[in-house]
Amino acid sequence: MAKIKKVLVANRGEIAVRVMRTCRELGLSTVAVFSEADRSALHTRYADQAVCVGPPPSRESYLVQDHILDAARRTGADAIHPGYGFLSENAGFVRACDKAGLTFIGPPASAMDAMGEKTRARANMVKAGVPVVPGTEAPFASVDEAKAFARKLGYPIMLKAAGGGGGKGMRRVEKEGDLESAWRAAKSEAMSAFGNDAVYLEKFLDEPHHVEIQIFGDSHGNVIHLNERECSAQRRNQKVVEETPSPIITSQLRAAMGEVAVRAAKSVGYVGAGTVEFLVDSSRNFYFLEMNTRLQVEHPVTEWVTGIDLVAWQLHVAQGGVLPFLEPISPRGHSIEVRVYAEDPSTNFMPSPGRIQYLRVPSGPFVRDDSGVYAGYTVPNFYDPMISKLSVWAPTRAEALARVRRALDEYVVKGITTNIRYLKHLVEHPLFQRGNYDTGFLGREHQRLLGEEHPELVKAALIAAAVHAHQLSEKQQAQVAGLSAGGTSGLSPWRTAGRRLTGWKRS
Amino acid sequence: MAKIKKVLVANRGEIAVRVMRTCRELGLSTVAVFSEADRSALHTRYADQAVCVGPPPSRESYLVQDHILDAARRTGADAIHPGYGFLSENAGFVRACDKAGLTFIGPPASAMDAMGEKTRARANMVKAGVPVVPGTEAPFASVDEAKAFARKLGYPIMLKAAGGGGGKGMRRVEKEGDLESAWRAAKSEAMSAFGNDAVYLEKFLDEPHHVEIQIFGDSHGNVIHLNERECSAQRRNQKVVEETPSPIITSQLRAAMGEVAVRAAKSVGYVGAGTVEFLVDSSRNFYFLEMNTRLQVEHPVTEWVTGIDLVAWQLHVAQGGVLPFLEPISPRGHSIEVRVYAEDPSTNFMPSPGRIQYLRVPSGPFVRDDSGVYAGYTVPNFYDPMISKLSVWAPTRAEALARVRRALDEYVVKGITTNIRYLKHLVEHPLFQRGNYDTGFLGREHQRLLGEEHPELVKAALIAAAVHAHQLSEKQQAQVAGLSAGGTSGLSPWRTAGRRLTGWKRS
Amino acid sequence: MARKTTYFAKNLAQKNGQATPVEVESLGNGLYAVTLDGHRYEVDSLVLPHGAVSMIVEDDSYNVDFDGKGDEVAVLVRGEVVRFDIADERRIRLRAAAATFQAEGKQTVSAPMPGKIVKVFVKVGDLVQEGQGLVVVEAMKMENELKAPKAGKVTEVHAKEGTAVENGAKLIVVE
Amino acid sequence: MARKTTYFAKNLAQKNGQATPVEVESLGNGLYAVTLDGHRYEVDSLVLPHGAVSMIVEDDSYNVDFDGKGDEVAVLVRGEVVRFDIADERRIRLRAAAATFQAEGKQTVSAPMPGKIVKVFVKVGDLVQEGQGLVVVEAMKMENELKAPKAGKVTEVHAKEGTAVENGAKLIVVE
Repeated sequence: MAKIKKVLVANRGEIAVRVMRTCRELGLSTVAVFSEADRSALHTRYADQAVCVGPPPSRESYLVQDHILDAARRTGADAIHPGYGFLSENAGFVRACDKAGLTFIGPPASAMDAMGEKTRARANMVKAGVPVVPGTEAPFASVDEAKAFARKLGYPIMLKAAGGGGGKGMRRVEKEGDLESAWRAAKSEAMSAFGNDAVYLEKFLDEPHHVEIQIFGDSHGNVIHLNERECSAQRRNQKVVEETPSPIITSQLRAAMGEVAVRAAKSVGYVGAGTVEFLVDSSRNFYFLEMNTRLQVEHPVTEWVTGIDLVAWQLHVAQGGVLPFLEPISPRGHSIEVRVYAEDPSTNFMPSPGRIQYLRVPSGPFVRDDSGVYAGYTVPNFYDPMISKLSVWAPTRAEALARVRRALDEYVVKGITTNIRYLKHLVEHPLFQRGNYDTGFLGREHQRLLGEEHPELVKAALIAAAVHAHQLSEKQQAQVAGLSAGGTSGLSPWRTAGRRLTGWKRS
Repeated sequence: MAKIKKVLVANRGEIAVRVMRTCRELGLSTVAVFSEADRSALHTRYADQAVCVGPPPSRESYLVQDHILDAARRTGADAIHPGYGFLSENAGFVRACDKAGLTFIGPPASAMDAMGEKTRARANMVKAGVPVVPGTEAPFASVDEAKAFARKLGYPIMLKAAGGGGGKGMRRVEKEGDLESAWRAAKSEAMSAFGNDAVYLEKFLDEPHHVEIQIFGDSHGNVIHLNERECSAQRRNQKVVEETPSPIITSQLRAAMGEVAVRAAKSVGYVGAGTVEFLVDSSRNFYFLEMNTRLQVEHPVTEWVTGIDLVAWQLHVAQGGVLPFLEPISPRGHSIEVRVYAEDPSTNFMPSPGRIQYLRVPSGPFVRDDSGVYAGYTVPNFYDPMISKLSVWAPTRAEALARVRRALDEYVVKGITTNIRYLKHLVEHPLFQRGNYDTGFLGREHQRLLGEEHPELVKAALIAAAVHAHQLSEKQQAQVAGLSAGGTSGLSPWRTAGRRLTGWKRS
Repeated sequence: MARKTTYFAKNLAQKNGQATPVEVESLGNGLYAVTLDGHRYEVDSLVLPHGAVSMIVEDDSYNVDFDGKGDEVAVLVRGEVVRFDIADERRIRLRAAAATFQAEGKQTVSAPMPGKIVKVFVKVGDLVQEGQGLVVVEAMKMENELKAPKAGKVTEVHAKEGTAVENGAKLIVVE
Repeated sequence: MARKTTYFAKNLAQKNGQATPVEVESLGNGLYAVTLDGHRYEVDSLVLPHGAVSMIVEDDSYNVDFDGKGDEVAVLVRGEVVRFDIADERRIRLRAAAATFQAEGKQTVSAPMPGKIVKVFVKVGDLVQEGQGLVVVEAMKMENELKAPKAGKVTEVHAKEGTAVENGAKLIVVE
């Protein structure tokens, strides 16, 4: 395979920046593609070159294969990294890249065919002897077919998009009466997210854990696994917090799941980074859920505990390189990631696009921020509202929990509403602290995760609000009187500090 | 020893924030002290409580022991962390803390007595069988005494402050004619930095490496070392870049230096974090230089390769805890730190205080920023101009070098001049890349490190300058004509993108 | 200049809560004396660039951010948000005068953000229950259902399926 | 509005360098045609909040920052700084008219930052060599020696040991 010199990243936001960071470290040139809504986006600014690929809606820009391929041709890129979402799991796009003589950084189209369409993946896994969740063999042509099958399987069931992952196009359905509207919503979301509205269904397992195995294959037939990630903290089937190691996985179970994941990947001739997702029930049986044939949003936690740059490995194997090592490695320490969204948890997680007036991201020991935004940037309302991924590492889970709390305390985003407080309440929740949470956790604890008032902070806020009002009113009066704002120079704080005697102390 | 509940950090800037971060993770309350110039400083804002301790000059605030102790009493702090510099190596302050019933987070006064005054430290090390650089036994009372001794030792010599480290109060003297002015400058700097103007002298070794060993002791007599740090990239005896492992240290030499460092620490009953600095000559002989009896600026690189939070260990042993492990550990991977200063390398590193208009710090995989500033903050002109420490980790030195370059590319500081470009040229320098640099490196390569013009970037800058001038002029004319700035809406960039044909391509 | 003013603040999280009086006196030099529940606090309030405030209350250090317009202000302190309706006596009198007419029973459902109307479930004249879905707006790849704020009758429907709407656009009125 | 203007830019790093003519034409919509050395570049220049500019020149993406006043501008691009003296023809004529009187041989040494004068080495009437130390200013714990910009005679000394000075304060004049 040819040596890569210039990589076009067919994505936007944090993952585009993430991929370009590694390209830059490896001395590779980078090309961004951007929609009209992303002219000022960080990835457009971060790349060496940038090409506009169409109007704001993804269907008219990021999902238009010809526009992406034109941009590659025009800039002389020799490889395409798809990130996650968009065209990352589109086997047709992989074939188009092959035809255009471009290296697609991901698995071969054949592996994607076998795993990308979820119903086909299930059938292939059954053949390879991998346990699967009971469900459909193929997508349904009509809602009536779905209804008939669901009646046989028994409610509750899960409706899922065949064409992609990431919680998009997924709906839990409790009873037949809800199936039709869920069907419509799932199909519409699936179309807008993946350009493919095929939908299938699965038995809904009661409060399972969502645990996934990171695997990596090279073009020489080697496949290894890089341990698991616990992803059960989900709402609307959208992951919110991920960690590794999983608090519920023993080293025996890790080895068993790793072996199955490697077998699954090998059975389809997998090359590159991939993730095999499992549901783990309360008896610690595990079932194949789906395979994500691309880099995962939550890959940083795996990087923390293995020291591996997964994007660097992707580029390495895409150029025909052999995996740097072939034995499974034990996770070192513990890592937690939280996803920061531009959304308001108190209004049913309504997205909150808009201008970021001020931004201060956490840092310090063993804290990583993967952000796709910057101070002054306007978060557009066309794309996923995730603005950043915050991840931490520590020797133990308890220390990692303390660290992620500390880091969340440091996060300042002004101008738009984010879920930062919600995340803080989440990592402070006793069940989460004990590592005892399944996929129903966030739904059950929603009210508690919105948080309660701290009387001490309400008092501080009250004082602040009153002084603020007073300062505004003084300023106005000064302007009216034609005076300068005044009154803030003169006396030295040191000289006045003596006046600060006793008073209100924190308990 | 009593359990610590509230820690007063007797310092400012990045190190105060660094210490408070760990305190917060451990659930300890924090108290900041601040001078009048630091009312808006990040550490003042980061702490749970904050007390003003005097006017801007350190001598009237951060160095006034009574003000610090008053602040601790007033807020009910039970421990004091001194950071580095200021009172961190002042045995008198340790005794004052002991007397006030406050836990001083650092070594006992007796160990500081033995190691803090550098001439005494040398004598103690000779007694313990540790090799030292030839030089004075005691500080000099007068410049004439110094002159006489220097004549005996032979030029060049180093004048050094007995009371502290960090490159302050240090002067290299080439010939007798320069001694008097160097003496005056060293004493004045020493007084302002440490409140102690005692000065001694040492033989100047030709182009040695500066390699230091991190040691850690507990109150049960255990002392271990945590490997070395290479600190030879210095200017004016001020470290600029540090890394671990040192490119010139073999595992045999590491073990030998580690053993000597542990012996040195044990000989003075050392407890807590400390650093034994050595000069290593071209034959790889090593000489004790001094011991820093506190946390070192460059401690993050050790944290990266060991996974240890050194501040957490300091708090642990200060409460009587036993060291978590007692065997030396091998460094894992490689770490590099660069110090970001508010200074202008092209005007002899003139400090450049002022308002930071915009700040964007690097992040992403294995990048850490320890910063003491924020966007909107005005860097005052009273203190050390270091605004941030950027550190990275990678499995190998080559990867760490690529990562630190990438991270430096991402650093944006507007409003003040910084040494970021200089640092970039430094880590890109072929000798640095090969790991072949001694303490004379930065001086010899100064001109090259200032950088040269890239014709391609000059062209881009020229185009940018012209368009910028045009935009300003259009804006002015629009204002004069009473029109809105106009002209930026209407046509869609997508529709106009077709007009971007061939033209100037990057080579 | 009024150096001493009493403000009345109502915590908006507490329904039917009482307004708390807070007296603020400027001491100059960024210092204020604040009297609340009979206690006097000395407050050092430093306004930073970008509008954040560093507030030290008797040694306790708080980073405070404000967001709001008119008399309603959201105060962000140590990661928590508290919303107040706050005004001085003069403002309260003005507000009382302005509040002569208010359509108590009429509730407008507006677009909470720019997006696309994908579904409208009601038409003029429909009777709806509180919490019943009225309209689905798609934005940022998510579908968001807007619900009836009260039980009543739909009197206006401005939302149309397939059309784009701006932030704050009036969609449905329930009376 | 002048939609097409020629600017003359001199790279300040090159002593006695020629001014390069650059023609800029507004195409609307943030697009400009720039002609330089006979080539025409199409430039998409987007001004971001905080004054940074995202510039795309025939697909090449640059983040650009500007710092300067009057006709002198420092351009920061990909971590490198290039300083230009740039003006259009009208400005150049104005400048030529204003430059009738200029004290060629007189050089002022000013405080580069606020600090304290710790040492003054010269007095009025002293003859100095280029590069000779004149004054030591202490700031941020560092001592900085200010040197003579040219050989000549000291004609004014405003620096006084032990006093504080502001940024830009005139300290010494050498003629």
